[in-house]
Amino acid sequence: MVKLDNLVVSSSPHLRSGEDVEKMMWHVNLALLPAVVLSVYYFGFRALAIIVFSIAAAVATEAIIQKATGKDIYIADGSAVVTGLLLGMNMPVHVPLWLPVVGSVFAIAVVKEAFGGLGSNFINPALAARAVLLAAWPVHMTSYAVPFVDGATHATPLSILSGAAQGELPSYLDLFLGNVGGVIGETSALALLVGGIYLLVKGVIDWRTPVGFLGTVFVLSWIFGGNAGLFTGDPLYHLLAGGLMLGAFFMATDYVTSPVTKTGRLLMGIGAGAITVMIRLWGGYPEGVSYAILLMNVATPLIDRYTVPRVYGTARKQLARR
Amino acid sequence: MEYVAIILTNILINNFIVSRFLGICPFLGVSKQIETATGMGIAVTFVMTVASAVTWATERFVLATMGLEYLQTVIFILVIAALVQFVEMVILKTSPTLYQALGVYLPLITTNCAILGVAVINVQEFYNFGQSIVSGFSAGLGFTLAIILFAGIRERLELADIPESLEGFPIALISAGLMSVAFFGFQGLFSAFLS
Amino acid sequence: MRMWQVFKNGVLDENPTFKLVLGMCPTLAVTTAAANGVWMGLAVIFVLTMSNLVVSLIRDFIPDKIRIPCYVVVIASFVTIVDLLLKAYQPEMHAKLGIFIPLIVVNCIILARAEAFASKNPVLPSIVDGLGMGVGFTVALTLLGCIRELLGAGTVFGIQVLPAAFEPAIIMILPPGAFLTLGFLLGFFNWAGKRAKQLS
Amino acid sequence: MGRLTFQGGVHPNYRKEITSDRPITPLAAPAQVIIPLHQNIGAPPEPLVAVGDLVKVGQKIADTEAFVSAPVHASVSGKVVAIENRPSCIGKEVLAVVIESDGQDTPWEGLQPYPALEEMSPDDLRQALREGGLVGMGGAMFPTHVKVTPPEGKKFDLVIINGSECEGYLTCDHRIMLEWTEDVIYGTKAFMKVTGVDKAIIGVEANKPDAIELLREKLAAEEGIEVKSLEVKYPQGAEKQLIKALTGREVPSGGLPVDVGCLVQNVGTAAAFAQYLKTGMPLVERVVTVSGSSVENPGNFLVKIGTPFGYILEHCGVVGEPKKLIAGGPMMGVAQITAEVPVVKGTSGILLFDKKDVPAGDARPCVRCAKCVDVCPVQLLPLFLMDYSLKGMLHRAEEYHILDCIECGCCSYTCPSRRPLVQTIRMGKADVLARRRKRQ
Repeated sequence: MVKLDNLVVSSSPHLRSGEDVEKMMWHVNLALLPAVVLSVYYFGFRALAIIVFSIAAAVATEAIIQKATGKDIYIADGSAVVTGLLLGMNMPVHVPLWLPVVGSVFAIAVVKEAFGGLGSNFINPALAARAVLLAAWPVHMTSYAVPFVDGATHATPLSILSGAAQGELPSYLDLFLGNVGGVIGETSALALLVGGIYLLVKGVIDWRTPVGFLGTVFVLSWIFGGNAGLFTGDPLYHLLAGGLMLGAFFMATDYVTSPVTKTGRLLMGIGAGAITVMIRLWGGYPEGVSYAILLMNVATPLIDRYTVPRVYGTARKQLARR
Repeated sequence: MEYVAIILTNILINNFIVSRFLGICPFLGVSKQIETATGMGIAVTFVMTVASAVTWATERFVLATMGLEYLQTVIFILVIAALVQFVEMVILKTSPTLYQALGVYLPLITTNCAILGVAVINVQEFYNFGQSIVSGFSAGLGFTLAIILFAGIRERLELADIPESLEGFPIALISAGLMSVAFFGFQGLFSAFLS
Repeated sequence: MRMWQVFKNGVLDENPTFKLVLGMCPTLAVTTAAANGVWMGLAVIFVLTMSNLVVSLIRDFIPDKIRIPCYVVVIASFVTIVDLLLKAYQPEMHAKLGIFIPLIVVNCIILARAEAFASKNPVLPSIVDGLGMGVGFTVALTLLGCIRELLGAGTVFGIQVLPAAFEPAIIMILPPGAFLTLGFLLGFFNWAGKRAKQLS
Repeated sequence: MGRLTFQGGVHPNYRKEITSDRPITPLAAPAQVIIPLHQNIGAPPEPLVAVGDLVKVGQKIADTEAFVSAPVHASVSGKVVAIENRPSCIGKEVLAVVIESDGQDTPWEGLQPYPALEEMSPDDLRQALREGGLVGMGGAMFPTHVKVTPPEGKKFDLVIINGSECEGYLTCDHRIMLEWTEDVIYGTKAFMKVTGVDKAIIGVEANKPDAIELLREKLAAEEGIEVKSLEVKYPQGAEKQLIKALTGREVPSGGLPVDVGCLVQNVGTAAAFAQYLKTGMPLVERVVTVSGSSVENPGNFLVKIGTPFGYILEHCGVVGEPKKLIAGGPMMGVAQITAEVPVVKGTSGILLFDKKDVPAGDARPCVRCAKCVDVCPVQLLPLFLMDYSLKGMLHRAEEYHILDCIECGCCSYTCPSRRPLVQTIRMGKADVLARRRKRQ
């Protein structure tokens, strides 16, 4: 008879898939890398400095708060890095260096840790911080730079398109490659698309949100985007310009602040797309991706509540009666 | 077009809750569950619409004709209190089911500053009868939208591990703050058409 | 001695803003500057004290059933007086506080004190209670106004406090600034209260 | 190939190749068998023997009058040395009859083969199922004679024989289909007869093509029995998911397979039924897969009910640093604290894992990645159910259909934050049921 000692007793299942939140977060960071490299190429090392400052501030804030509240320090999970990186990429290159720091502290301390840390925040930290910075220091946050030109500020393609600024519209190719004015990380549709597809292939993000988002923007900007009547818009331009790619692949898909149901994820994309087009065409800002995602974040608990899937063996999509 | 402007302003651009701070007490007090928040929202919308009509008439036919505008505050609050009582009675008589759904919220509504607020705003903006009603109705919808969204967030926060000191009102206020940041997105919406 | 206790209760132990979380609308709306907070507070002190006084005087004469409407009429009358006074002597401030002056009538603190205190107590304590609660409210609004004005404009009561190099965060004087500041202030007082209890 | 399936599910590392080529090998009886009396999901039977009695193989040693229960038979010949509480694989001590084997394996004299199927009525067969002590051998141990008896007003129209074997490591059903093919088919026919149904489907996962081919070959001339290939996905073998995959029907929430006319039986049960009818020898032995990283010579063994795990592991050899012993499969099996526990009728596998293969790491906060939502084969929202269970928000848990959870463990398996989802939901289910009972 074999006698076995020190057996571990735990509840089933006894297998794990080996998937890991940390790995997923680092996949996101990796997927953003092409866009970061391109922005350094276009905007110079100041772009890198802003990203470094904002990541460092985010990670430091997270560590300090976790320490102060007596929690285990988990900065290696990469989530604070993602927040810092996304915030840095959402800034124009000429902002003073204290701005990314203030933004990151706000993102981590107020938006994330005040609600209990990882997984508990209801709104995207990087985007909320960006919106707060935009409201607090609008001049800094809207002075967009032109690639390769030091110190000059320039209108973004979307502000030209909406008539808010003067200038010549850049070509599709420039938009695709990122050779246009804008915040650090949103300029090159190509680099972001590469990263987004990487995340899709790796199974880190679900296709529903980005497809719903991009598809809705495409359709609505085609229908309403033209000056010559319905169906005269330039949907491709709307897809490539502004922060759409960054938002659709990297921010609307943020696990914590987007719906968990499949229908909900699709609705997240469609809703964000619709609000984006609304703000772009008729709103007070040239770009609406950030606010669109923030507003959908606010609606996420409701979406989750009302898109509960039909459970096996139940008649309709409904919650059980008590 | 001005009707559209009133509706958009009250619901999205200058939402009664997140940008005008009217009706904060029920917004914080009755937003722990989506169902109750919805009930409160419907009740408020209903009373706001009716109150807008009644106070408009009171202002126009009583206060203005008699030169008693300075008594506006006193008269309006009495009219609203009476109205809420009356609505409660009518609902109780006509539809017990509706009363069950909305009855509990009605007594709370008298002291909801959004009701008196919308009445006073209607007068200040020189709205006509139709505009007043639309204003009251859309302000109610704005309130309903905000409180339901907020209730969803609070239901979610119930599952979160919030730092002890921030539990309850503090985190509710911080959430409302972040929600109002998101609502910035509607600023200047349709301004080109509406102005 | 007891009077002092009643007064202190309103300012500290049962501070209407920080402890009871009442009267949120004006608290959030008008505190874009410290001076607004003070004036709003003064208006509330006046209405609160006077309505407590009157309610306490008439408490034995009005039937129970219609007491609430009576209180409301009393309060609304004093609100009207404040409204007219401010309009006449502080027109600028009257414009800034705007709709929130007439809305004092639905400020839950006032009706709550009338119902909970003045209707059960003699005149003198009722006055002191109104003063205490009013001062507590004023202190809270002023504090909130100071913080928001300092960060949002770099000034306090209109006087430049922070160095010119400080770039004010405009958001602090916008709606989110109000919610966030009050939220964190409440959280801070919770934390400080717990700390004090632990230490003692 | 293998298109038939259900929504959700996971693809764990199956590791079936370790034992899928190892034929069923009979294992000699140990010196002592420990036979728990309560080997069914219903009422526990009463012992019919006393300490000191001599018993023979197949002799009934415990039974009861209760309908939902099953008798237990001696698996060796020898002397009853104790009737006492012993550790069992469900994690607590249960009443067991301990028999010291005389090494002879003398069959009991009263055993009689049954007549041919055509000569028996459904009632005869139902009686036989009970007498033979047959229970669901996939693990649930539901008394088979009860399962084939439809409740008032309900009727079967289809027999499903479950050969999917979707759990990792386990290959005993695979081997049974390959080596005892005739018995599986005979058992299937017996189940069709007892339910009065003329149609049966044998569902097998596509990763056992040899079994599918063999069954199809043997059934080529037969009418009414179809072999269907199923997509390889866990939990394909869960009753409700299997019915959905094969028929498109959904068992209503809170209902039973009979509500959609289906009787589901494991291939092992079918084979055991056939062998009982043919020989008259009740259920006293079963095939068990022994596998895992700490087992030196893994394989499929025919062992006597009541054989201690330790005896079998001794035979197979133990290597490395064994850290986890599981009765059943890796997804739904029960971890054991001691190797003294005996094999029962529902023991499909004995898995022993090395330290390095025991998942470690603390649970981290939920990030709402929704992987658990995507894999849930019942379309629940496990992340919310876990929170509601933890926070005691039972009305919400009930609203979100916590009682429909089949406890397959896909959610915990897939969770990148290593959260104990199904474990917590299991407790939540118990709390919800307790609250319901209290209310009534």
